[in-house]
This record gives sequence, C-alpha cells and structure tokens, in this order.
Amino acid sequence: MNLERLPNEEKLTLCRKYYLDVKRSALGLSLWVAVLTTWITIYQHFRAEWGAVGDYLSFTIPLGIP
Amino acid sequence: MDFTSHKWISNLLFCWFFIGVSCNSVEKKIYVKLNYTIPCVRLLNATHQIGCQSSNAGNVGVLHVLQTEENLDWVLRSGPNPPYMVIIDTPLFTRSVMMQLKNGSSRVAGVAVVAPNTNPEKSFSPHTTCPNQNTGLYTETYDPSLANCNTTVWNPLGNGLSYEEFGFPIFSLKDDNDTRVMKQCYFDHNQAVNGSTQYPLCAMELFSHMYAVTDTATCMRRNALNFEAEPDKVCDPLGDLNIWSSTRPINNTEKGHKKWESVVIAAARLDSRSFFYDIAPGGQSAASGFVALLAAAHALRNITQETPPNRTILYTFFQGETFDYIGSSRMVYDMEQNQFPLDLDNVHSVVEVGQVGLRADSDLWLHTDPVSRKNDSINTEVQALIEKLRLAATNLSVTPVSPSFSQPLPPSSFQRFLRARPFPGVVLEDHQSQFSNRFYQSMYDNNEYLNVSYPTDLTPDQQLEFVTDTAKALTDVATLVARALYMQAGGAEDQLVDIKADPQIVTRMLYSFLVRSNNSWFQQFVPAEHASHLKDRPMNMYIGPIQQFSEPTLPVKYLLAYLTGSVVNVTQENCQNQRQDEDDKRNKHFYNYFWVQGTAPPNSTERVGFCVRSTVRHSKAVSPAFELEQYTTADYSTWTESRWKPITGRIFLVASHELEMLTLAVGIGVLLTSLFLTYAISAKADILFNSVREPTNATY
Amino acid sequence: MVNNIEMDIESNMDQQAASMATQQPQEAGQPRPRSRGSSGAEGGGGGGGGGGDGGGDGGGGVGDSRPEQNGQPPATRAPRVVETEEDDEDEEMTMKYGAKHVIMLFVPVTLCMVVVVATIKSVSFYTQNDGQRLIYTPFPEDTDTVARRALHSVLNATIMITVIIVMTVVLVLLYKYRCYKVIQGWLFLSSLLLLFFFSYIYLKEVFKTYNVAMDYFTLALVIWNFGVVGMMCIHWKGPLRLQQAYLIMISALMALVFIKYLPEWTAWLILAVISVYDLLAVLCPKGPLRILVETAQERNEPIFPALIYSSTMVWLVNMADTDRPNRNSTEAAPPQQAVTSPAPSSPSQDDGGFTPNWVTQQEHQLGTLQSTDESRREVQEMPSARPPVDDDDEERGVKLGLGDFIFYSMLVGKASAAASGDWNTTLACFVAILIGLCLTLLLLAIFKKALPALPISIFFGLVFYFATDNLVRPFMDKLALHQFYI
Amino acid sequence: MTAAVFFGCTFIAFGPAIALFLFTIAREPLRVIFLIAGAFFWLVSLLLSSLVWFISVQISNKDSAAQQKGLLIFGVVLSVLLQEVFRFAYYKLLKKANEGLLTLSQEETMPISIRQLAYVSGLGFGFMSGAFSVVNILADSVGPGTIGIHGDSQHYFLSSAFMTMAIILLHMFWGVVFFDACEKQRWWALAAVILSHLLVSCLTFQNPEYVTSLVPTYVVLFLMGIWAFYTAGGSLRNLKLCLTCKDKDFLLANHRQR
Repeated sequence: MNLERLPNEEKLTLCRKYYLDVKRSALGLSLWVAVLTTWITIYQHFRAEWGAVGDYLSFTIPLGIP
Repeated sequence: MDFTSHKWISNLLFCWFFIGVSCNSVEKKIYVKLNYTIPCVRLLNATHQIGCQSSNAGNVGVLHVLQTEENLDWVLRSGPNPPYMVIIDTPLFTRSVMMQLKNGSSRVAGVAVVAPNTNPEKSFSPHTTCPNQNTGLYTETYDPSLANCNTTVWNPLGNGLSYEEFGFPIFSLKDDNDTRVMKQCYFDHNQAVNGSTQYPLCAMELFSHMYAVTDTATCMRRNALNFEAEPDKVCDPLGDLNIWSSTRPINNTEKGHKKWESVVIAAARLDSRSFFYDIAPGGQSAASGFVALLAAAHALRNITQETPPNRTILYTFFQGETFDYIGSSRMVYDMEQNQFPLDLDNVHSVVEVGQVGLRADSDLWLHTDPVSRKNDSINTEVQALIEKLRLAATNLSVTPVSPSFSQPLPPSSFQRFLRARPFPGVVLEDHQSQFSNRFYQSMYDNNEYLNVSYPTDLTPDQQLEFVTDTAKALTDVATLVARALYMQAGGAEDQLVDIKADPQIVTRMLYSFLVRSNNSWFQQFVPAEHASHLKDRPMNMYIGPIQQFSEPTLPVKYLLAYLTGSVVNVTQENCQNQRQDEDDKRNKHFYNYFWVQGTAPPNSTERVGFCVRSTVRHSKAVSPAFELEQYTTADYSTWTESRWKPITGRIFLVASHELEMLTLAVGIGVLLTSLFLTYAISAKADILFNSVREPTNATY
Repeated sequence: MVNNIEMDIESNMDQQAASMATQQPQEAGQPRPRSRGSSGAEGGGGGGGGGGDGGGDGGGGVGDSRPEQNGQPPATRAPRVVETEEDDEDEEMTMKYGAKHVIMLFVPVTLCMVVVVATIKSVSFYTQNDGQRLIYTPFPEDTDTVARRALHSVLNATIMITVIIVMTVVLVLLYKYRCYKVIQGWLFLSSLLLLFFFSYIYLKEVFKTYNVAMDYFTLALVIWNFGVVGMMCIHWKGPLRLQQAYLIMISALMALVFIKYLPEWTAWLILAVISVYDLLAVLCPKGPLRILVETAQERNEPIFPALIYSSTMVWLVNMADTDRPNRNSTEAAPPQQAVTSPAPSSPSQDDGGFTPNWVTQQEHQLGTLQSTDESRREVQEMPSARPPVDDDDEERGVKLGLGDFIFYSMLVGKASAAASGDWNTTLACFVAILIGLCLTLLLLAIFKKALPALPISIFFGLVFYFATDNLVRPFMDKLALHQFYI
Repeated sequence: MTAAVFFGCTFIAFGPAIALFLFTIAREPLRVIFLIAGAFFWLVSLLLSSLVWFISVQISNKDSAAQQKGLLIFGVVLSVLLQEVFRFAYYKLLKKANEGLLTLSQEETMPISIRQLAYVSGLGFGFMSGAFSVVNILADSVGPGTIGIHGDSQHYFLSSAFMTMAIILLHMFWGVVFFDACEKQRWWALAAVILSHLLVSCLTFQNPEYVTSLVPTYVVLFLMGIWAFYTAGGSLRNLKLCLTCKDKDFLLANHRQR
C-alpha cells in the first residue's frame, strides 16, 4: 500500500492509530518488566526461607547454596 | 588482591575454557595435580549439617604453612594477600586452631592437614565427648540423671571437630611427594622475607563442592522433587547391611515370632568413622570387638553341633552404630514389625563385645544398665550372667570385673534393645569409665595403635601367620565370650574346657582387617566376583551411603559363614541356587549356600572352589526414619551424606594483581592504537599508496 | 535431512518468461552490450534440507535454493539501496554481489556454530555421556572391544539413515499427492517440539551449570514468549532478522541434541553417510529430493518456511498495505496456504547478481545446461499464473536448508567436545566448513545444477577434524611446550 | 585474577589483526572470502608439515629428548617452507582465478587488485597462524594459575602474545612483498621473504630468553613493514603529505580515478 495516494486525513487517522498502539505496547512492556523484576527479586531473596514452598516453586534448585 | 571481585567473570570464562581441556603441555607447565586427596565431606541430619564445603568453582588460596598457633595471626589479620590456603601439620590440627580458622573464614580459602606416617603421641579424637547422645537408652525421659553423659563422660578427649560445620574445604594429604612439592613451592615463593612477600606466589585450589544443604529433610525433599532421577539426587541416606547368624538354623522366610525359640544375642559393631571421608581404620573402636566375636563363634562351632545347648546363640554384627545406632535400631524395629525371623519375645539375653583391644592389665569390665536392674528378675538374670562370665574366665589371663552399679551403659547396640524393653545383658569393654581409646573414631585408631605390628623381615604371608600379643590377648577374650555364651545358652559347664578360640585365626583376621585384606587366606572363602573388592590397604570401616557396600560388610559375612558353617559336597550350580540337590526346596529357608573360590592346588593356578553351607544372613541396616519418611524424628538416626562434584586439588603459581592489570592495560593500549592507526591509514590510503602505476583503491 | 543447492530449473524458465517480458522494453532502450561474467562470484545459495523434528529428523523437505535472480535487470530497477557500493559500474557488480550472498550465508552459519561451541564449552551436560541415547541408535558404544564398538556404530548409522530415507520418501509422497496439510502439520509439530521442549532442556541445563535458581512462572513466561514468537516468525510472517535468528536457534538446538545423544563414532559415521545420501538424493534422477524439487517447481510453490534459511525476506509484513493488489499478500502468505506446494520458484525471484540477460547470454554461450528443453518449452507455453513480477520491495536472497546448519554445527560441536577440548581442532573444522560452503556455492554458480550443500563441507570438515586431532594437535602442543613459532 | 591476563593477551595478540579486519576487510564480502581461503591454505600447509613431522617422530625413538627436539626443529623449518610454497600456490590460484574472471567478463579492471589480494591473503595466513599458536595458550590463561611452578619464566603469556602479534603482521607484510615479487618476477625478493620467515622461526628456538628472540623479531617486523610499504606503492613523499595534512586538494583530484 503506498501512502502517497492516501488523502491526508486518512493518513492522520492511521498515524493516530499507530501512535495509540505504540503507547499501549510501551505501557504493557513497562508493566511486565515491573512485575517480572519484583517477582524475581522476591523469589531469589526468599527462596531459601520459604523452604518446601520455595523448592516446589523452583524449576532449578541451586546446589550447595541454601 | 581480592579474588571475589573477579569471581563471576572468571567463573564464566573458566567454564568456557575448562570443560574438556585435557592436559596439554601448557597446562602441565601451570598446574601440579594432587593425586592423594582425602576430603572432609558434608553429612546432614534432622537438625543441621556438618563437614566442609567449597565454592562451585573451587576455592583458591595462597599457601601458608602454619608454624605455630600464634602464626595464625598472619592468616587471620596481618597477611597481605588473603584468602589463604593453610597447611597444618598434625600437632596443630586442634580444636582451638580450627575454630579460629572457622571464625576468620572470609580470609581462609581452605585447610590442608598433612597426615603423618606414624600416630602422634598426643591423643586426638575428633568425635564428641558423649557419642550417640540422646539416641541411645539414656534420654531425658528414661533417666534425667544419666542422660547426656551426666554421670560418666565416655570420650573426654573428644574435641567434636567431626561434628562442626566449616565454610571452606579441608583436605588430608599423605606426607608424600605432593606434600613435599607443596612445601617446597611455599618456601621458594611465599616465604615472607622481612614481612613482605613478592609475586608470583604459590597457591592451591581445592574442589569439594557439596550439593546438599541445611538438613536431611530439605535434601530428601529435593531428591523427591527431581522425580527420583538418579543423577540429579542431592544426598543419600547412610546405610548398609547387618550380618547375623545362629547356632541353630532358623527359618528365614517366615518372619515374626518363633515358638519355643529362645535366643542369646551376641552383638558387635562393624563400623567406624574419622574426620576425613575415606580413612576410618576403626581398629580399637570396631575391629577388636567383631574379631573377638568371630573367634568366639568359631570356637563354638563344633561344640554347638555336637552337644547343642537348649537356647540358640544369635551372632549379630551391626553396621552404622557410629551414626546413632542405624543397624541395631533397624533390627529392633524389624523385630517389632515382625519383619525379622525372630521378635523381641524370642530374645532371652544380650552379650555385647565392645572395645576389647587395649586391655592394659587383664581386667575386662562388664557394664550393665542400672535402671533395668532395678527389676529383680532382670537383676537375677544379670547376676547369673556375670557369674557365668567369671566362671568362664577360669585359667584364662582375663579377669572380668564389674564397674560401680550406678554407672550407665557405654554407647552400645544393647542400649537400643533396652530402649524397646528391659533385657538382661552385659557389655564387655576394656575400660572402667572413660574410653581407653585415645584415638576414638579417628584416623589414628589403626593397627599401629593396637600394636598389630610385625618384625620387619617377614614377608606378607609370614606376617599373616605371625601371632602378635594383641592377638593372644584377644584370643583369651574370645574364649571367655565363647564359654560364657555356651553357658548362657544352657550348655553344661564340663564342656567349657574344650571351648577354646584359635589365636592363629585371630591374628589372620587382625592382619586382614587392619593391614591388608587382599591376602591368600581371605581370598579362599570369598566368591570370585567379590575377590576384586579386597584391597592392599587397611579396610575403610566408614558405612557410606546405601548404594555402596561398606568395605567390612561382605568379608565379615563370608568369614562368618566359613567360621560357623560347614563345607558341603554340593555342585556349584546347586550351591548357587541355594539347594542341596535338584529337588531340595526346604533347605534354602534354613541355610545359606556360598560357592567360594577356594585355594589353588600347588601344581595348577586354577582355584578349586567349594560350597559352604551356613546360617549366615544379612538384613537391611538403613534407619527406620527413611522407611517411615520422618526426617525430623529424634527416635531414629537421620544421617545422610551429601553428593558432590568430583573432588580434586592442584597447586600453581599466582601472578601479581599489578602484572595482570598491566597486561590488560597493554592489551587495551595495543588494541586502541592499532584501531586508530588502521582507521587513519585506511582513511588516507589512497594518498599513501597512490603510486602512479596502478590506480586502485589499495587500502594498504 | 537433505540439503541441496539447486539452480532451480523452473525458476529459470520462469526467469525466461520474465526476461522475455522485460526484454521488449530493453530492446526499445538500445540494449547496451552488457554482459556479466558469472566468474567466481557465487550466486545462489544452498537450499533444501529440512530442519526435521527432533525424533525422526527425516523432514527432508527439500527447499532447493535457486540462484538469486533479480526480478529484473538492475538498470531498469527502481532506485533502491543496494548494500554494495552504489557506484553504478556494474562490471564489478557480479563478483561483489555474488560474494555478498556468500557472506550472507557465512554469517548465519558462523553464528550457529558459535552458539553450539559456546554451549558445548560451558554447559557440561552436552558433553557428559550419561547413557541415554536416541531410539534410532539403540546400540551402546561403551563396549569392550573396538571391533564391537565399530559394529555398533555402523548399525546405529544404518538405522538412522534408513529412518531419514523413509522420512524423506514419506515427505515426497505426501507432497506428490498434494496432502500439504499433513506436511504443514508435521513441520508445525517439529518446530513446536524444537521451540518449546528442546529450549526447555537447554534452559534447564544452562541454569544448572551456572547454579541459578529459577522458578516455574518466569520460565513459563520466557519459554512461552520464545516459542510463540518463534512459531509466528517461522510459520507466519515476522521481521526478517528475527526469523533468521529463530532458524539459527532451532538449528543450534537440534545440533546440540544430536551432539548430546549420538555416540561419538556413530555421529562421525552418520555425518559421512548423510553427505553421501545427500549427494545421491539430489543428483541421481530418481533421488527423492530431486523429485520433490521438480514437482515443487512444476507447481511453482515456495519451499516450506520451516526448512529454509533465507537471507532476504520471502515476504514483507506490511500492515498498512490495504488497497495494493494483494499479489504481495498472496505471495506474502504462501506458508499459510498449505496448498502452495513448496516449489522453490516463488514468483519474486532474486537473481543474486545473475540478471536475466546474463542468464540468457549464458544459455547461448554455454548451451542449455538444464535438464531437457522439452520440459522447459512446455512450461513456457503454460499461461503464467501471475502477472510479470514487478516486485520492487525485496531482493531475492540466498537460501540454505536448515539441515546444513544442523550438520555443520553438529560437526564443529562434536569436534570441540570430543577432541579433548582442543580449540585448534574446532578452528580447523570451522574454516574447513566455510571453505566447503564457498566451493559448493562456486560450483553452483558454475554448473547451475542442483548441488547438495553437505558433501564438500562435511568431507572437508571430517578430513580436517581427524587430521588436526591426530596430527596437528601433538605438533602444536610440542611447539607450545618449547614456545617455538612457525 | 587471570581473566585480565586472558583479555590482555588476546588484545595484544589479535589487536592489530582485528583492527585491520574491521576497517579494511569486514565491509568487502569478496575480501572476507579470500581471507578465509588464505587461512584454509595455511591450514593445509600446517596439516602437511605436521603429517611429515608425525611420521618422522613415529620412526624415531621417542625417548631421546635431543632427537625429539631435533625433529621438532626440522618440523618447524619444514612447515615454514611449506607455508611459503602454499603462499606461492595461493598466488598462482589467485592469478588464474583473476585471469578467468577477466576473460569471462571482458572487463579491463579486476574487482580486486593483486595488491589487495596480497594484503588479504597475508592477513589470512597471519590470522590462522596466530590463532593456531596462541588460542590454546589463551584457553589455559583463564585458569587461576600462571606459569612458573616448574621454574619457567613468568612472562610466558605476555611474550607469546607479543610474538603472535609480530607473526601476524609479518605474515601480512610477507604476503604483500611475496605477491609483488611474483608479479615482477624478482626472485631475490622471494628468497628474502622465505629467509626472513625462516629467521623469525629460528629466532624462537632460543625462547626461554625472550629478549634475544622478541627484539630481533620486531626488528625484522619493522624492516619488512617498510619494505611492504614501499612495494605497496607508498613513498616518503606520500607519507610526509599525509602527516602534514596538506592533502585536502590532492585527495579530491584523485577521487575520480578510483
């Protein structure tokens, strides 16, 4: 689709649509990054204290480190 | 120079290049591998972990030979290049030194103890002062005054090092070529000349990374989590086999109570341990006991077949007694659960042979339990037993003596039986109160300590036959035990005179267990497939995890069969199928048939095997805690051994931090200048190289 | 896994059609006597070979690659940025342009090898032999005598090769009788397996090596994202670089699985035998791969995406494209329509430096090199299903089957794992394989016939592996000992 | 820790080579191919020489150290000669390839000049030679230890790195001079290249004393550098122009010719 032949306002709506998408995906990304980092820090820090629960949660359990 | 900051990068790089790098020539220029490395390994129980641990990529430390205890200051405070790998000679391997090192552990990368070739004069016992505390009979509930060794401290010399937890690896090095190279390297490079050391310094790296952490419950749970995948297991329960046999055949397939069967248990322990993993000679603490009992069993073989007494004598050899009575607690548990061919009602009385190897004079102490003797019937039975022991000692150089009435039993398997219900019983020991064994559960409790030593000019086979004094003393004990057992089983007194232990057998056994098991006598009565397990070094009595057999277990089994069983004329095929002949279905319940190698007749090399029929059986010696899966119980032993990455050690030189940084700086400098130069030249290439002849865009 | 680089006959014919069409305007424009030496420049790319699934990796779907030919001669092309220098002296175009395609193959092959060697060197799981083996190689190699071990490896290799042949034949039959759904499903499943299960194992081993604690949630998230994006990129459309990255990753994972589970001698034998099979399957007329390729060309359908690494975009994701004649989308989405047979000659050709004029001129000069004239002529009469190609937004790249990647990295991986960790052997095998690839592309450019990518490289690789491991390593070791330099 | 030694030595050994590769070769696909082909030729020459050495070691008795050392020296000399033979073979191949290219494409200019080929093949030879001699040493330098426990000198890694850098640059210069000598049939120049290569290799025989082996090597490197500079068409005047940056106009005038 080449953009030249499009009327201006249609171009505008397109830009607006895209911009909205970009904003939403940026928001999603930052959200996910926040969730992940907090969860990973909590998990790495408290895995030992959680004991059995920590072990059941863990996909790989480090050897030799509590 | 601080190693930790670069730890991560070098770990990553280290893995990149280390995997699979075999010994190419450059590596031989850098590293000297230690080949005789005995590590201290991690053991866990219901509450905590003991032993040593190294980091995942091994601990690296600059070598430092400790001269005196004050010299520790160099390691813990003033030394310029921590962390240190401390080399200790045996006299300095004490609790005070080790606890100081333990507390300064950020500056200590590891410890290497140089084991001397001869036993030290000073006593050394890494065990606790009150062995198997709270797991025997005397718990708070049983009798508060006797609990926790309140009345008698059995092992006062014990410094409890074996039960400490260390954050760095501790290796034992034999005083051989490796140790000389290490010390030479230290004196060449690390010798602090007027307080300062210059690079390169001699360093050592020890790998002994243990997988299990915290306690048994955690590591068993993590085992289960890995869907029982064998290679991913983190720790293994300690366990092995109890060996038992009876003078009268007992139906082994029917478990539970046997009517009209009354049994006198003759017990001894089979295992021992030390601070380090692979050495546990256990001369006095284990071998003296079970050798005496084996000799007694041999002495009673003929008499019990000709004039069998009305009660049966049950010879039991318990494994894992060092780790909270694993074997005996399991046999009592099996008896209670009717998993054993007998049950507790069948047991009449117990005679246990403890540490009997170091009798300074002719005294042999008969320990009994004061609490159960408060019951009159038990007390009379015990009195009778003591009387029989005294009678058995006539014209023997052994005089049985009773310690004070109120003294509790020493750590012995009999305690586990008493914990189930009161039995009459005696524990024979060579000490009145504290152990006479100055090296209790240590690497020095060996043949030299029991002075099982031979004149130098004897060949190994002559040494096998040479009867040492220890052997004579032990033979008397064995004879006493045999006679007492015969009388206790209801045998007539007039037979006593011809019950006599054979000193020749005793000395051969001592030689085989404490000096070299791979000898002509032992090879005889061992099946061919087991012959390869016999070693040319003293036996390692450590019980080890359940998958491996502890070294003494099978030899004792075949020796007991050979000493108490009889040679039968059965073909190899039948013998190995546990039957007298093709249609014999009954005998396999009562007897056990072993096809053994036998000896080679003088003219040929081929060994002529033969079949030995005996009542020797084995039963599982794994703590009931692992059957019940109660890993935090206090009733049963919960000891597990961690698994570990391959254990190695190596020595090498370490360059100075400044030289390394200089190399890096020069490298970066060279890179930057060459980048700049190349950019400049390639930018100006056409001017530099524009000779008229060839107008090409040669870049250089 | 069959790989071949084949001068796509049909694409040539299609080429002819296209060039015929474009010829006229050219005549009008006073044709410049321009010819382009095919020279050493290697256009075209390896192709074929399928990144079969983990188990029966016989997904020998042939994706032959054809010499990349531009849709039309550059001169009349719309101004478009060509990576090579812009100067319009096109006499150097061929050499540089051909070489660019070779480099476009070197980079992914090198990346795949680097990933495999880095993993082998750091994650010890892939080098330790804990007894598990693929069901195709049931015979253990830890036997006592050497003869028995050799026998076992031979048996393993024959079983493995028969499995591959059977899989290829099945694929050919499926393809011949147009059951594309089955093939599509099969490839879908194999990439699913690769992207989810093998990456799961890979991550598990990496975490274990570096002793890292990882929980199931993060892991699930990571693997889900990795897998889904991978499936989208491979089976649907996605950014080119991402698709290429995914194809490299699944090849590396596949190679690692082979390195882990194939015993050593069996692995070397399989490499040798697979190269020979590859040669036969492509060159002799009844070879399964050849039949597959020919039927693909007749039906004018691109090869299945999961089997081909393409250095340029076969299609372009342009969301905004609504009103344009969706020729681009039809050709943009051949992969979904399973109906389009994996004919290698998708209409948008990329001549990789061999402009139609050049091709026609070659024809006259060297005579028709392709198979037979009759088949070409009757195809030309066929009304061309699509209008002459006037695609201007992507340039045909070089194609190489995933099988090549897998077996190249397997060889280098095995070399770095087995040769007692000697980096020289790995280096030697790496250079040998690159040179083999170069030669294969050169031969392709010269013969313009379907050539398998495996034999030359693997032959060089094997020769260099055994020579370096046994001869050079002791020599260099001694030199390093005395610090002599040659 | 010795991660620093690893990176330091890698940068020293391969710094110039990486820089040259990045700035002059990476952008040209054709040069990359010829670089790898050069590396391949060096590899084949090494293969042959180690085969001969291997056979000679098998037939000799392995325990006499002196004989083994002698064989090693023979191996080194043989491999140096084989490298030069293969350089010549590579030259011949490139010439034939270029002619083939010319006849095929009837163009007057070749896409890549002989001088560039010389430079690229020299760098290919150097890369491979440097990599083969130092990559295992670098792999060992990652470990915590350094050389010296058996009394070897402590500067093993550093000297190896500098030696490798010299060898790589020398191979490049030899390539340029060698190809130029072949072009102009100046056989004495050819002999000079072979002799200097032999000289450098023989210098490394007395290697535990690094000064007496590294310094002469760098002198040879410097001389070869100058010679290559002149054969590559450079001259003192150009150099002066370049350094005094009065070359703006000169550059433009020259552009059209490129």
